[in-house]
Amino acid sequence: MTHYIIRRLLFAVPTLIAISFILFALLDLAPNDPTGQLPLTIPAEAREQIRESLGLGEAFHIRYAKWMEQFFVNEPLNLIERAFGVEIGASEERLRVRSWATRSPVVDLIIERLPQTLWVVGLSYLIGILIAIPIGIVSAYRQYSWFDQLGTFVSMIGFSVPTFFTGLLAIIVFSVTLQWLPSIYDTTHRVTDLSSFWVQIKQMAMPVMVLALFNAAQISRFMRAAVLDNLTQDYVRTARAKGLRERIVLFIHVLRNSLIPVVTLIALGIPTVFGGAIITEKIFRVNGIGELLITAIQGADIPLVQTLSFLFAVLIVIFNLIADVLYGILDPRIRYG
Amino acid sequence: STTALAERGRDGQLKILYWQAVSTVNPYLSGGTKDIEAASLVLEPLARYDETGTMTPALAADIPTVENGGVAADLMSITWPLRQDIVWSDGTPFTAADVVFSAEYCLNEEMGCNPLSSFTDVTKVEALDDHTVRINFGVAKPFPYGPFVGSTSPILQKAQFETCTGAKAQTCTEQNFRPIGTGPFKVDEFRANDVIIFSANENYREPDKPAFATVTFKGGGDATSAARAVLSTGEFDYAWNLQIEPEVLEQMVANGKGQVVAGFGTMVERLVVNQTNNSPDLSKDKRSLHLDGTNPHPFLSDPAVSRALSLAIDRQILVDFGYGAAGQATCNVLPAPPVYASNANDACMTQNIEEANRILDEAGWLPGDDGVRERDGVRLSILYQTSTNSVRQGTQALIKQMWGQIGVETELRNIDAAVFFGGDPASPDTYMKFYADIQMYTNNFDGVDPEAYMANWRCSEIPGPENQWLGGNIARACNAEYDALAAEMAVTASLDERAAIGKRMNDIIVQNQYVIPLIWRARVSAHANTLKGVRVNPWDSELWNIADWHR
Amino acid sequence: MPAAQSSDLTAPSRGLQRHRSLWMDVWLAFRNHTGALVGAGVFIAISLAVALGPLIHTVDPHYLDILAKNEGPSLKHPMGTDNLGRDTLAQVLAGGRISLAVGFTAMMIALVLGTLVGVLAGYFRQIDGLLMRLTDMFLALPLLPLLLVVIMLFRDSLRAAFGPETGIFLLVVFIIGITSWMQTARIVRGDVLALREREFVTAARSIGTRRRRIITRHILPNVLSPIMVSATLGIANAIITESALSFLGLGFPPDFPTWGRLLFDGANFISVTPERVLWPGLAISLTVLSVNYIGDGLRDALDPRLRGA
Amino acid sequence: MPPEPTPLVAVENLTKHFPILRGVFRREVGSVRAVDGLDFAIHPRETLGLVGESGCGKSTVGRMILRLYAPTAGRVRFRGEDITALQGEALRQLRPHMQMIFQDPQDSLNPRMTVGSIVGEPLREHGAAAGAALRERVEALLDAVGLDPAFANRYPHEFSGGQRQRIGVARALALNPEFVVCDEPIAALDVSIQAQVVNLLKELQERLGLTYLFISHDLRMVRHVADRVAVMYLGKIVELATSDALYEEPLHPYTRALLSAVPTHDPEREATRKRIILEGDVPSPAAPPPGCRFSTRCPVAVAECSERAPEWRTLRPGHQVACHLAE
Amino acid sequence: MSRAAGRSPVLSVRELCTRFRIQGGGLVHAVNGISFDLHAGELLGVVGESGSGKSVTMLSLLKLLPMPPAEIASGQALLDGEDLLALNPARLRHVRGAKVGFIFQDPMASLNPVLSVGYQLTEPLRLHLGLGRRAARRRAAALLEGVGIPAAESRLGDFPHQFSGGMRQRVMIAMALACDPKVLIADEPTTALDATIQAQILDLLQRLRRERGMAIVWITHDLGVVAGLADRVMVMYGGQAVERADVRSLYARPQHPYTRSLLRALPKLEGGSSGERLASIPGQPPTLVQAPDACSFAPRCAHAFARCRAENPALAPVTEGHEVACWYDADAGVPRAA
Ligand SMILES: Nc1ncnc2c1ncn2[C@@H]1O[C@H](COP(=O)(O)OP(=O)(O)OP(=O)(O)O)[C@@H](O)[C@H]1O
Ligand SMILES: Nc1ncnc2c1ncn2[C@@H]1O[C@H](COP(=O)(O)OP(=O)(O)OP(=O)(O)O)[C@@H](O)[C@H]1O
Ligand SMILES: [Mg+2]
Ligand SMILES: [Mg+2]
Repeated sequence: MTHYIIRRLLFAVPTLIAISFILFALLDLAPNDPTGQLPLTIPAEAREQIRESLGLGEAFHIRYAKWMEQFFVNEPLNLIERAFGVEIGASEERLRVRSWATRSPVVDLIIERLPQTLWVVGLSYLIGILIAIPIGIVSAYRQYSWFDQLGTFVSMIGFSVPTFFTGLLAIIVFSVTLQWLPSIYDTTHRVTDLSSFWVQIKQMAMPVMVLALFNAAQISRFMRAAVLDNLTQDYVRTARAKGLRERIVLFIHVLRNSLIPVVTLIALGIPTVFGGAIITEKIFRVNGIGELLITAIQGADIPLVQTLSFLFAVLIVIFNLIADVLYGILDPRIRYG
Repeated sequence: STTALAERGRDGQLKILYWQAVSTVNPYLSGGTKDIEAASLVLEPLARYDETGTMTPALAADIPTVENGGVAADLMSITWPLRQDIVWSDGTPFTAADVVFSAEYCLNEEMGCNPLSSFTDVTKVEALDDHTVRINFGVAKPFPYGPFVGSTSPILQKAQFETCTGAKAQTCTEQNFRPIGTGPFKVDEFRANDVIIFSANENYREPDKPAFATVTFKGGGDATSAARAVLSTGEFDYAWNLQIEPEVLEQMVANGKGQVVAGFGTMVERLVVNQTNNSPDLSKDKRSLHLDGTNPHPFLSDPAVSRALSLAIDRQILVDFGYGAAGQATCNVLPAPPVYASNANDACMTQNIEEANRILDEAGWLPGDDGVRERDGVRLSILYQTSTNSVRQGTQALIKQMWGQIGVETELRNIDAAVFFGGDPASPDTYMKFYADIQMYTNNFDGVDPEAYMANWRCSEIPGPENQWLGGNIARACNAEYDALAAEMAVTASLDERAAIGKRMNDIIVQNQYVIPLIWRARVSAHANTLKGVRVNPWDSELWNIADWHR
Repeated sequence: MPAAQSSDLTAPSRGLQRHRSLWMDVWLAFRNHTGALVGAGVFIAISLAVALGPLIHTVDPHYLDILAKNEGPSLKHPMGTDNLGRDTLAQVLAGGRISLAVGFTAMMIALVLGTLVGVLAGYFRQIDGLLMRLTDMFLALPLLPLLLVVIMLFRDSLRAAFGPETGIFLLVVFIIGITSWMQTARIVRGDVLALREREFVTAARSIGTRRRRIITRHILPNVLSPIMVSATLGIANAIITESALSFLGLGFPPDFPTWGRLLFDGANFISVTPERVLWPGLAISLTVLSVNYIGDGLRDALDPRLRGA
Repeated sequence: MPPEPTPLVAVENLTKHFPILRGVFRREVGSVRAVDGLDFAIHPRETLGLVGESGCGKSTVGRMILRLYAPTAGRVRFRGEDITALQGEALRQLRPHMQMIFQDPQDSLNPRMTVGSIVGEPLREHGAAAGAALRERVEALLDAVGLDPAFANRYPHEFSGGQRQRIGVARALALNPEFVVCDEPIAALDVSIQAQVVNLLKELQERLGLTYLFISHDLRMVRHVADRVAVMYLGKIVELATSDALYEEPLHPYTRALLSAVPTHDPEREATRKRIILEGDVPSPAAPPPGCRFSTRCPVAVAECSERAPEWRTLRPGHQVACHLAE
Repeated sequence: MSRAAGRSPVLSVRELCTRFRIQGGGLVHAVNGISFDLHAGELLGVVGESGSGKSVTMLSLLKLLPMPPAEIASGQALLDGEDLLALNPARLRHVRGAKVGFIFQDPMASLNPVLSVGYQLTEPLRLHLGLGRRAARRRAAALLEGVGIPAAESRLGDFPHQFSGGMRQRVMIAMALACDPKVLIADEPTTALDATIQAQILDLLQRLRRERGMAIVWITHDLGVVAGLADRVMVMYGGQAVERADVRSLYARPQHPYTRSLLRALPKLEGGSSGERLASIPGQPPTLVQAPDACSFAPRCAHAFARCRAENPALAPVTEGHEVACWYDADAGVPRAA
């Protein structure tokens, strides 16, 4: 197992390097320029200087190397400094990846966006899981019952209707008509007491539910399939032959086995939490990381796009690994294999 | 609330929604209206325009004129007297040094100053004393109110920005995100492209203002949902730039939570008619290039064609479809201020298909087999481009159909706004490159004086590789009479004479169909019924009088 | 070889059982799956409507009848009109053609790529590692930024080569296809790995069957079931992705109706003319739903375990 | 006992080690010694039985002879010709002469091909027949194995286990092979159907003069079909003799244990019969015990057994054994 | 039968019928009126070819079949006078594992791969015997020791895949024996195992039976296996018992043509390969889609005559303790008198 993890880690490195290169190169090809937004009156030499101050104007490979250094050395150092309040080396001198649109360090922008992303997207993922797993279990256990049929239908609806539509519908119903919930998320809201907590709940309600519906739809399908698979296994019959209660058969014998693929699937989905849910964030103005990415794309803020994309790639690779490790932890056949 | 209870911050929180989120609070670094207007809560210029277009002093004690001696008789300098009672929000006094610094800040070439055009011909800015500043020009400036008038070029605090000049300006995140100002509010929290929290500036010069203790300035989303948040759900007090189909807006207003306000400035949605040949078969060094008139457009250089195109358009339909009360049909590129508005071209206000057809018939453009007019093998087939925006695409579709009625074939193309208006010299899709026959966009000018704006149509302003495509004469029209008028305007001081010249210039552009004006557009915003004191201002920041807003 | 009938080997008598083909069996099993049958019915109805509808409802979807804007349902405009006076029904029909074409073509691309990579990786051990790392890499590549660049880079050349509509169509289809083959590849590889250890593959090798034929004759038909399921999921996925692209302004040009685009454009008018979102929304959901049910049915029908020996 | 003509198949020092890859760099840390240095010969028209417990390497032997696995060491001769190193087309040309019948009749038939195309596949692959001739030949083959030729259009899942195994036999016979490896062809079948298949195999052998390597763990059935029997334990042959000799006088303790474990269907005899119950499990072929591989479970083992590997001795004419203690 | 005479059976099954509802509305009549008695300390062998309903019969007793599609149409299964088929689920659970133990064919699939062997072993102990965690573990270790797994204590934490096939089957046996059940049902427990391991397991079960006096039902399709093991044998065909007899009597004088064919199909260990053919049973087993209204073996029977195709014979005694369901008198070579 340990060997396996190490091996996977070793493979992850070239994969990430390849991805970083592809991302950097592709985005570098994009016909955009930080000086594109500058007024036309600025002379060409000044433009050139500005480009250089933003780290452009050098050969491709040097820029790539610098970017990698910024990503893997400078920014982590900055984060450590920020977290522990220490100063390591000449922190002022360190070159940072800067957004072209705001001229501020990309990492700061990302950190600013994390709380609402985690609150809304993370919570919706969690709620989605919490809804999906029981539904999946019951659907499988009572296969072809009305509950199963309904669950199948609802989850397919949840999967097939675009979130921009469900989101808008929710706003029209809950914000415009009923006036119960705010349609715009306040990212600066702080929870200090019960009433502000209530406000937070209210403002999260719609985006979280819209997303949770979508997530739950997928996970419950998987859960159902996994439980169905295991219910027909011989060991279930053995467990019953021992005189165990159905509850125990289901929750100890079947669930353990069924959760193995589902847990890894859930782990694989976690990067999407960090990636945000672009459309939902945009509709409810949650302004999380997904929104940051789409603004960056639309504004052709290449450094921000590069960094965010690569960050997602890193997360995906890491969580792929975590999913594998989880698989091993949950499944003794692999743990001791 | 009543004015009797005149106490700062008495009305609590004000919530403003700009669907384009603010990316910086330093207007010198951004040309984006959203950024400039957000900054106008904090940073103030010497003078600004009110909603009628009249210049009013802000940080200046008075508006300098030739009459009061503030503007030199030779028009080579302007001397601004500054108010003595102003302090920055950090409590330090505002002095002439700050003004001088702000000018140097922008004039530093390495810095990439956005409102650089306001500083054209400025040679030197000097502090005559602590509260007097003189701006010297290299040429005679009949209209010397470029620098520090209006919210595009406000005054920065020297103490804060001193270390942030030149190339470093770009990376001074703290300063750019939280500038210290003299305005009614100060920045408490800035989240790029998301939200800004302002709070009332305790050191603001009027003790009873602003009425709001805090301002939440939220960004993101789209115009429709922004309007919904003000008009339908009442979550926000003010929403900006609502270019939305009128029927949708009407529905929202019917909810009774707020109202829509519009202010007509100089914005004109227009078709720019390419005077040069832009055929994709041409090589890069010929395509859409003026080449001293040797590269004319195969059919748009024929005035008959472009006149017919203009006549075939029913502008009122376009207004009804996409603008409603926020637009008026127009036949001028210079519709305002009123003194400049010409009425020589009003014939185009009504659609006249027969007349258009007659003109084309007469000019020898006859319908071919497929109904498309042609002459000598040249077909009237137009590539018509604009930026991506649902109202613009609707307009495109409508115009395409109208032109179809006079036997003109149209291919539509829309380009992402960031690319279309972006300045990348390498991109073939910018409006400056103009690799199309006709393109549509809106243009206007800051303030009330059209001189710089009208100067755009001079022959020397034709974009091309030699000026990195940076000219303003997008239509690539060259008219000697026009150039002469432009030169005359630059040395004319009298408003009446300037107006006459301006009208004449407008007529030349329109009558030669370099530009086909369509709609005079208003700035449209919405505010809650409870919000009082909003005076929508098309000449300056919409939030120019936010200090007076109250409930 | 002498063909003498041995006496103690009794063969079931001739012609007792009518000959049935594999596909007949699949169809029989499929027919017993109510959900799949309803799904197939709905899907066929939608496809027929989209294919033949414009022949019956002959209104030009691009024609602007500005005087008849924002109309409710009427005989002339059964689904009403939009704010430019375009006929909603005609647009839904035209949009359906594109959405379905996008769904189908993108699915085909993803399928062919996924199957190819999966089969190669599963069958040829030497390139397995390489291909799987490649798959991992594609899985880790973020879709959106990639999209941006690809659109920026290739929009014009494609537009020049194929015209504005076909060009974007190719681009969208290509992008959706190239970013959604990985799951199929993984599933197929897993199945192929298991299949190549099956005895009938060894049997084929012992006969001297060439590798190419082993793959096409023995491996491919047996991974059909997961491929088919991927296919149905792929169609649904592509239709949804296209609509999301429209929402983000990265899809087809605005005057080019697709269901996603119609839904998105209509969304602002939801309280003015609700039909504008109702119909395209319904069309997307019904299609995705029906295709999903078809996939469920196909999976059951193609699985010999479920079909019963 | 058959006379000793030149063997049809002969293996010398036949060895197969499957590498075990471990660690970060997937280095080879050891190997599964599935087959470890076998020598034996199969004569024309005879049936050599190969018995042993699961995992002892029987299938691996069969597959190496057919060159479905490349041997790690040793050589395989077919009709006197060394085929160990044959590759590509040359190997393909050899295929028609040696065929295989598989253990699992369900698994060895492609569920998505008709019986006709399954049986016809070798003919088409080797260009032996096409079109109408092919159809005719397939029908003749089906007929020969006792299946209705009309079944050619059906699919494997429509047949019973015994019928499926006949399809497998028909496929193996399509190219008129001389040598057939039967890899547990009856293990997955019911008792009554086993008889059908075994009868068929015997009949075909007589009629076509086939030579079989009959792999099985069912000693009763091997006794019934095989002329000579080889007993394998953990990758090695421990005893090889004619079946009469082997069953009547087993020399190796393992053979004896195996034979004693075979149930008879006579309750009287069963009641009195003494079974030799071996202790423990078969060791892993990745780490076979030193010396005699059976020493860990052998009821009669002496110290020498776990130190020195017994040599391959011919104790009686045609009866070979690898045991220090065998007399 | 001498040994059981006079004593009342521990398990008495009467006229058990089990059917499966299949897709498309059809029925599979898997078990059609099986009856048998099982006495303490007795080993009953149940023999028949694949699909003859052996497993379904036994699984029906404890309702371990998936229901639906399975349904127990009729019958009784009296365990100590209590009808198992009429028990409510809660009561039934007290019988499962406690009074009746089950060993299944495939030892790998029948153990839960993600739970430790110790856990799976202690489960019935804690449930039925109310043992505490510690006590249950001690007992579990003893059980494993009892089935011949060395160092049992240390292996409790291991997972099934860490055991070899034979050891797994021993774990299964230990689990089935955990609560000292009165009846042990072994469904082909050695079919998946090698000859020498199979011998080990057979030996073990024989010993346990002697020690504990359990009643055992042993399902197999190999007549050879039960010959040395069983006291009595029941031969099944098409969901029915076609012959039931004392083991010696059955092997010495098989009555039913099916039993005879089965015996003849077995090759003999002694005698050698004389080139003679084994007797095989021609034709196919019945499809069971119809309830039997005639002898289900008739289509494959060499002795079948008109009556066989019209009437379904019931089990009838031919000698003391030997019953057969056949219209043909094999000994006499003529049809039985009506
Ligand atoms: N492809 C392979 N890679 C690694 N090890 C293998 C491979 N094939 C077989 N082995 C190992 O080689 C040994 C012998 O396997 P083989 O299949 O020849 O046994 P067998 O005697 O045929 O067993 P069975 O009766 O179960 O078929 C086993 O330990 C098996 O695990
Ligand atoms: N879930 C089911 N659905 C339909 N029919 C079934 C089901 N389970 C078993 N049967 C049928 O019931 C009959 C008896 O099956 P059973 O498993 O008892 O046979 P068996 O004698 O145990 O055979 P084997 O020796 O193969 O285990 C068979 O015809 C089988 O097809
Ligand atoms: Mg084998
Ligand atoms: Mg069974």
